Amino acid sequence: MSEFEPKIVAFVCNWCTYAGADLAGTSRIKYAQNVRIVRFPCTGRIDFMLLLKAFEEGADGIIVSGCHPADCHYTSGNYHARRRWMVFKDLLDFIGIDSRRIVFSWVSAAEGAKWAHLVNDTVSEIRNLGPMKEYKNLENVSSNKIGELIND
Amino acid sequence: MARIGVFICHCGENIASTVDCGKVAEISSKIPGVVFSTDYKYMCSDPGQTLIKDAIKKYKLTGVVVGACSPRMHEPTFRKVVASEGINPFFCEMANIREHCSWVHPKGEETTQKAADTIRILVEKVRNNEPLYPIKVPVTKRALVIGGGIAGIQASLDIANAGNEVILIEKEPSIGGHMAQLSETFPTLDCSQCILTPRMVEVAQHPNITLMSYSEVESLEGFIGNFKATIRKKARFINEELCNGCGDCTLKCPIKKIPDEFNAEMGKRPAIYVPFPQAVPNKPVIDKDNCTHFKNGKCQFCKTNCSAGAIDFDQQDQLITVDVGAIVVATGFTIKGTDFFPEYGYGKYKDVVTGLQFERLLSSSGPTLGEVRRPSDGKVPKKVVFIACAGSRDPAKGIEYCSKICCMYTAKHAMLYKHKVPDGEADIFYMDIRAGGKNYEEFVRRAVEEDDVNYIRGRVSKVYEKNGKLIVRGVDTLLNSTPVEIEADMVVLATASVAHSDAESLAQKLHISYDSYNFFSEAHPKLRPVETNTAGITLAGACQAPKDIPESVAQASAAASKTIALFSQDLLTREPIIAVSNKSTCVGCFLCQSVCPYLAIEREEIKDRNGNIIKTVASINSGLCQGCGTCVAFCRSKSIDLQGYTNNQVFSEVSALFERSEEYV
Amino acid sequence: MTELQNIAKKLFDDGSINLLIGYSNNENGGTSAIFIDNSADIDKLIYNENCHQNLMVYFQKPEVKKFGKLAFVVSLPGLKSVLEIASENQIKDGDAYFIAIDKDGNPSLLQDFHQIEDFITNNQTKPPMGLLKLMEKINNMTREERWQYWTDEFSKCIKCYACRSVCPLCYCTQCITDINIPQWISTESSPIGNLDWHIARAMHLAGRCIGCGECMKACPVDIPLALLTANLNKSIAIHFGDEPGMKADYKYPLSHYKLEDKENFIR
Amino acid sequence: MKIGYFPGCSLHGTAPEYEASLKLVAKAADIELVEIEDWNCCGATAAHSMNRMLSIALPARNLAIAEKMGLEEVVVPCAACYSRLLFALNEFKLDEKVRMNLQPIIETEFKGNIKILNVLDFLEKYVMDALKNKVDDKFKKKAACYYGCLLVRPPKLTNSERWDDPLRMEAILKKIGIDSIDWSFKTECCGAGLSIARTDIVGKLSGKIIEDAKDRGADMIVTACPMCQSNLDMRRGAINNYLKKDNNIPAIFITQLIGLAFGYSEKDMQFDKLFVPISFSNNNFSNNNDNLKMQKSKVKEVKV
Amino acid sequence: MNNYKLITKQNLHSFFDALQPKNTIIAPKEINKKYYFKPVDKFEDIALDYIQTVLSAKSVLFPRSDTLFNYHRADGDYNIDEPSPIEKNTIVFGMKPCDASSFVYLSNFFLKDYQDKNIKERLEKLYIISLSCKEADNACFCTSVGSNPASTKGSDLNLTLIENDTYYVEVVTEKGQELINYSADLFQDTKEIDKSKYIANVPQKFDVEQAKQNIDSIFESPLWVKDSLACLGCGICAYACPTCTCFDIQDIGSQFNGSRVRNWDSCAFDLFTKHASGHNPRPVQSQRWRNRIKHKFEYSVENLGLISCVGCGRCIRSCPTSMNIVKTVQIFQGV
Repeated sequence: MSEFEPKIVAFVCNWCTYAGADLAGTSRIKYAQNVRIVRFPCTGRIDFMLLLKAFEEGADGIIVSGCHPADCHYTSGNYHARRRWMVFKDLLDFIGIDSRRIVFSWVSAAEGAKWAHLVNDTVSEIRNLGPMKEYKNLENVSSNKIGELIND
Repeated sequence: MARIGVFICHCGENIASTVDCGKVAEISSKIPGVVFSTDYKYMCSDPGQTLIKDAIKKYKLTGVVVGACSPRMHEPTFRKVVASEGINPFFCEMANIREHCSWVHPKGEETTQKAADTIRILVEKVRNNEPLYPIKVPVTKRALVIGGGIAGIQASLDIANAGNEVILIEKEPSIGGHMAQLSETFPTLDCSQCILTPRMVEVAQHPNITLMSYSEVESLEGFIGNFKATIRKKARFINEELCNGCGDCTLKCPIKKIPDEFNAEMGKRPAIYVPFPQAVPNKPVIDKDNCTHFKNGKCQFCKTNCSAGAIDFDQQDQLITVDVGAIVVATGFTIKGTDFFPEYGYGKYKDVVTGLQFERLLSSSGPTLGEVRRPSDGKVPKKVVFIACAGSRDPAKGIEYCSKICCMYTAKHAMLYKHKVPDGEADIFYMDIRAGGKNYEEFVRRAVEEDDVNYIRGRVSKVYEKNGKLIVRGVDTLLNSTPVEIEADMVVLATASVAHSDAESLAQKLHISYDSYNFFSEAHPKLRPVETNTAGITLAGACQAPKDIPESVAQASAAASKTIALFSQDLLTREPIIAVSNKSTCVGCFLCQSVCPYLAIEREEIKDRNGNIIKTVASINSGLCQGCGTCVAFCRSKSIDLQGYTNNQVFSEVSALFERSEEYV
Repeated sequence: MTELQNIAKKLFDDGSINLLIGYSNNENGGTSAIFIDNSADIDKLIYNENCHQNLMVYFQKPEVKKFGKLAFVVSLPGLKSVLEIASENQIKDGDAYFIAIDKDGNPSLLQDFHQIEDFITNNQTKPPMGLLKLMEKINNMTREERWQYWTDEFSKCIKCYACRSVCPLCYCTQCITDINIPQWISTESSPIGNLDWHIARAMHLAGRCIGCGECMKACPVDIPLALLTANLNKSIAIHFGDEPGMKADYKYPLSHYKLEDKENFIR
Repeated sequence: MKIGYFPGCSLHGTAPEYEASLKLVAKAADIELVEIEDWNCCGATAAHSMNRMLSIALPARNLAIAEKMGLEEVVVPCAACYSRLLFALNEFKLDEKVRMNLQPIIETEFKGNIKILNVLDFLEKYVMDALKNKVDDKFKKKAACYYGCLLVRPPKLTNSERWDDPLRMEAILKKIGIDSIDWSFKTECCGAGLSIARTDIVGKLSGKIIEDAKDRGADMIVTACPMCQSNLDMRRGAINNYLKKDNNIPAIFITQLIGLAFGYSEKDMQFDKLFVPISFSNNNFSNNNDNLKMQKSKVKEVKV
Repeated sequence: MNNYKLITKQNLHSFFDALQPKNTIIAPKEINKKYYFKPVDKFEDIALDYIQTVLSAKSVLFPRSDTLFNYHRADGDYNIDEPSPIEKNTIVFGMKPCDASSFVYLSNFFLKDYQDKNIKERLEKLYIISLSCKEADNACFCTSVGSNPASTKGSDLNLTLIENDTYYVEVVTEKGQELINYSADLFQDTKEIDKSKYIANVPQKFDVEQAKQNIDSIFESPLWVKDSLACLGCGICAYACPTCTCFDIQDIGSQFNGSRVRNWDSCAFDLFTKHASGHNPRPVQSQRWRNRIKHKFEYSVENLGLISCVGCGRCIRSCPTSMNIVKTVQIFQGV
């Protein structure tokens, strides 16, 4: 199998980063194909449980990006998101999930090039980190083999 | 079970050149719930739209996913198509396989697979979408126009003439903006005051327009149709009702020496002043910082001289809150001062002036009553050098754009100077002459041929003062780049037009976006030049980008037409993307209320039959909620959900992210 | 009659309460909650250092509320949880009386949040050293070791939700675990399901948990749950300087922001 | 306090008085100037007009040696050398390829975290606070501060704010009681390297500078660059025959004045080395006698 | 075939080694001063001197999360894949007699009418070696519910420690004999011994028959409320209890692949009886506690003729709010 191709999901806000990605498109800036984008009205809307679900579904890296501080279309969505991610990152570090796999950034509607760089940098960083083995080893289906009956 | 139709657009070659649309349609047809999947060259075209309509009828579709361009572009188009067939428009979603896929990735299997994945993600979303109906919101049929320049005046008149109330606020003591400071205007050289003053008077006398000069926006809340603006009416220390504008007070003020803003610091004004003779409102204002009364509390000259008793030293700033339905931002521009230019002496030389200052010298209401006299010694300059593109088109100075109007007003300045000083010599150092407007080029030719203005194509490297003369060292690139040194009596810099210093803070107060030069950003450069990304707020004039008077007036009327269109319906239909709370599971911790930027969440008491309170829960005011969803992500018991982006919808999108297609091949 | 019983008796006698929730010895040698609705059983009321259960959890229970005016015997953690749920509009001033037991064991009657705040500030207890040492040990582990440690711990979880039921801050009638559209947290006791549950619980308690440690004591399989919230509260104190359970008008750190919040981890 | 010192060819060659005054000033402010061992030529204009890598390697080697000697800062009195070293350090920091193939060329490890000071930085940072007394008032002279080009440009590298009308020297001289005139040729070109090949051009360019300083009543021109000083001073002949009259306004180094302020004698400051002499006895200052009054000359277009 | 044997502790070790290779052996293991049933492969790991484990061994038969089947979507349709059959037999080595008797209830409950495939297969491959109780604590009340510390009900083999290192073995069923045959020589025959003096003394706490009369009859009563005020509705008592058999079946996964899983459930949970409409027939905790008691002492007797409580005392020991089933029954006995 050729080199490991990381699967990256990008949770982006509609007003800034999604429009920035559109601009990268209109300016035909080429970047890596590993990213699947999910659109939200605001970074404030991105629930931390969705990041866990993304890892469970096989994501190796996650990009969370929205408007720069003071640019939020809803004035404070990104401020709240910023605090939430600070705490969530500490929790993941403590539990041992590699928080380098989650890339937080601000990309405005005018920063098409920054979006392309962000994607390319994330893909290469995650490629160095390798697949997200933490989740892949946790087999999802419950074990009903007698041997491990009491969740050893 | 959902019956979903998938429609893949080729967008001519834009998508088909790198994405195998046929294969994507084929892969998508295998997704459970997809009963029809096809691809077509132009989905947004009429035949494309009819293709969707027929498919809806034939396959009795309940949901549609269109794989094409960005939803920010054609989502309304396809939602209208779906609605026309009786399906709730929110059962139609767009998958962005152009800007986010075909345009940014090379042709190949991986790109096609990414397109298929993007479609599948949106199919999962549509499967869980719910029908939503537009929210009807009352519209306050009153407009707020910020900025009383020609753009603000024009917008106010248009909106008011359409029968709507307008509140026009202006930061300076009088409306008129920069146009009032001009002597004559290109290309017709008709006197600026003569064409502007009637409009200013019309504004002042218009029954529908409330003029609030010397006032600024303090804060803005609410949303389209229901803005609540708080305006700070700065204290003028003049009671406007009593004052009859006789101006006696300005004559008696002992302070005479304050450089006045209207004349771009060329002239002097007293501490209590009327900016210019034709000021509207023609009421003076006391400059608090320079007035000795506010320093030592004793001087009362103006008060004693006021026959109408209109002077009131303890007047305070007033904060007035008004309900408005739409806002036109027409705050205009300013220009760079001579101190911005190291090579021209950092503003050290008095006879190096800006275009606006020279305009004031030319103006009959100017400090020199129209005679062109040098600021240093008052002599009539025999040799004037004009330097175009001072600061503009200069990346090293951080201003890359062309300020658009300087070529024309520099030609005008030279022409007017020659009219006033026939034996004078006017040289203009220029890079290119940009005279693209109607009769503009002819105007410049007239300057060259009739008034023999000497155009030298080249940049000026340095201006320095020597024995009372200004030595201008430049180059003439049309005479094989020989260096040129002119001993000039006066140098006029056509300095760059830039945004006001407080433009950024105003943008943040109004939640509208602005570019890196602090000019306000239009929603779309080509198709929506006067609207902003914030619904209900439009732009007019130079606050959006440097432009001349004709364009500002045109934009003002355009912004007015947008506002009038908004006011034409009593009820404004709003996107139903708002939050909804589940009152049975909410435990009233009100974490949501503390994060809502629009204060859209209220406390509702649930009472039992005999009136005692069982619990207080969160309830969403559908008028105020803008649908940002921050509360939804914060609610621990998931008792609030955002219509259009419900927890289940985004969760199903994430679940479908990486399901490989071979699952169901 | 101990000092505690005197106070209780006075409350009953002047009719200001209908139910007193305190501690008493139980049949198998430990101490547990006792619900006294008349002054007869006051003699069963006791307090010693192994009365650790956080009785404030009963404030939300419908059948306890039905009794009307309540009084609680509370230790310091209990008092802190009063202020925390007060800051979340679950309890108002005067909803209940609190007989607070200070460091050296003597009770005092507190009636409003102001008194509680003062009581807490001058009765600061030293942090649980055992917990902090274990947290230190874990923080010094490498990331892989931490992951291994926590997956082993979480794999023991049988999702009996005792940690949720003994916590006074888990008062939601519908918990995120009860939602199946969408199924945020899988219902089975699988490595993934357990991980989601414990991350969600920690995040929901971040900046709120006052560290009474009841969750850890209630867990039948001894998962060190209090570690998660203690570590989060430590980093929140560092980032934003807030500490829960000190003030009734406490501003939940995650729902307020400052413009100059640190963001060096954002690109 | 040890500071690295890179003399460059001028300070050991045509401008010994600049080095002497600098060293004495440093000693007075108890700063030890540690000359970089086995320093090599900075490449000046020759290198960067021939080969980019060479123009970076030459100065980089000096910096690498300075770094190895444990020096954190190095003062470079000559403006040309200052510009070359600054340029090399900047290229080193920005350009990946330079960092890679510099190593084999200079054969010494270079990390690039050394700071480069020009003489004004050095005076402002280390000398001016140590200097309390003023030049005695019998030395009532007006200075024309001449910066030349490389001391202030390119602004991005030298990060000087008022790079077209700098005021740093004026401020320094003010501290030692010397007033400066406001003139417009502070950063005009003196003709630099053309001094040898095309002395006539130097005559014209430096002539304009001398003329403007004289017209505005300056008694002396103060410089901080050996090349400018040599053109303004040594080429006075060419200047005078360009201006068609004798101008004997002297051109001296700023460090010489600072030396006087520290109390060193004129001999220590080697004022005797000047082509156009300067004298300090109070009023028989040679260049203000009347017979040489300048007529008002009209600056006409000069055809080359 | 003599059903009474003796075996020295040493031989018991080699008997274990004989059993171990071909069977999965589950036994009580000590983890920081608490005992849990865990798979063991070394005799030393087994803790033989324990009073009771935290969680019961019912998960040998009825695991916390039991995958009934997996499904995945292929060529346009859904495919069901049954869980893989169990190869090895399972031996629970060192279970207490009360737990052993709970398996009688479990087999009766699960195989009453519908034959649950997973459980049936596990039951056939299950061998129970019980160990009579040397000591008990005041949470034990097996004697009050018709059992005793040396009961052989439900066991295949019953060991009782008589002298300090010999065990008196009773072969109760053929399965027991099968186990013996692994290495019969390790055992010496003996005649029946009266075990009563080697076992713990568990005083009887209540007369279950008399208590039942009140439990069966009293439904609406403040007694239930007063007694259950401390209960917070967690799931420990049901999950730890060897005879609590309620479960909830869920489909876990996406429309592409996943599995149908049977999870433990507890009547103490609010969600246990909540209707889709939101209505809950048992909205408050006292009704749920009442249901727990009545199920064990009234409803299961009506349905299966067996009291579904074996007196192991786990619910008493692990309840975070010290609810006590014995106290409740005593209250209703005394009413």
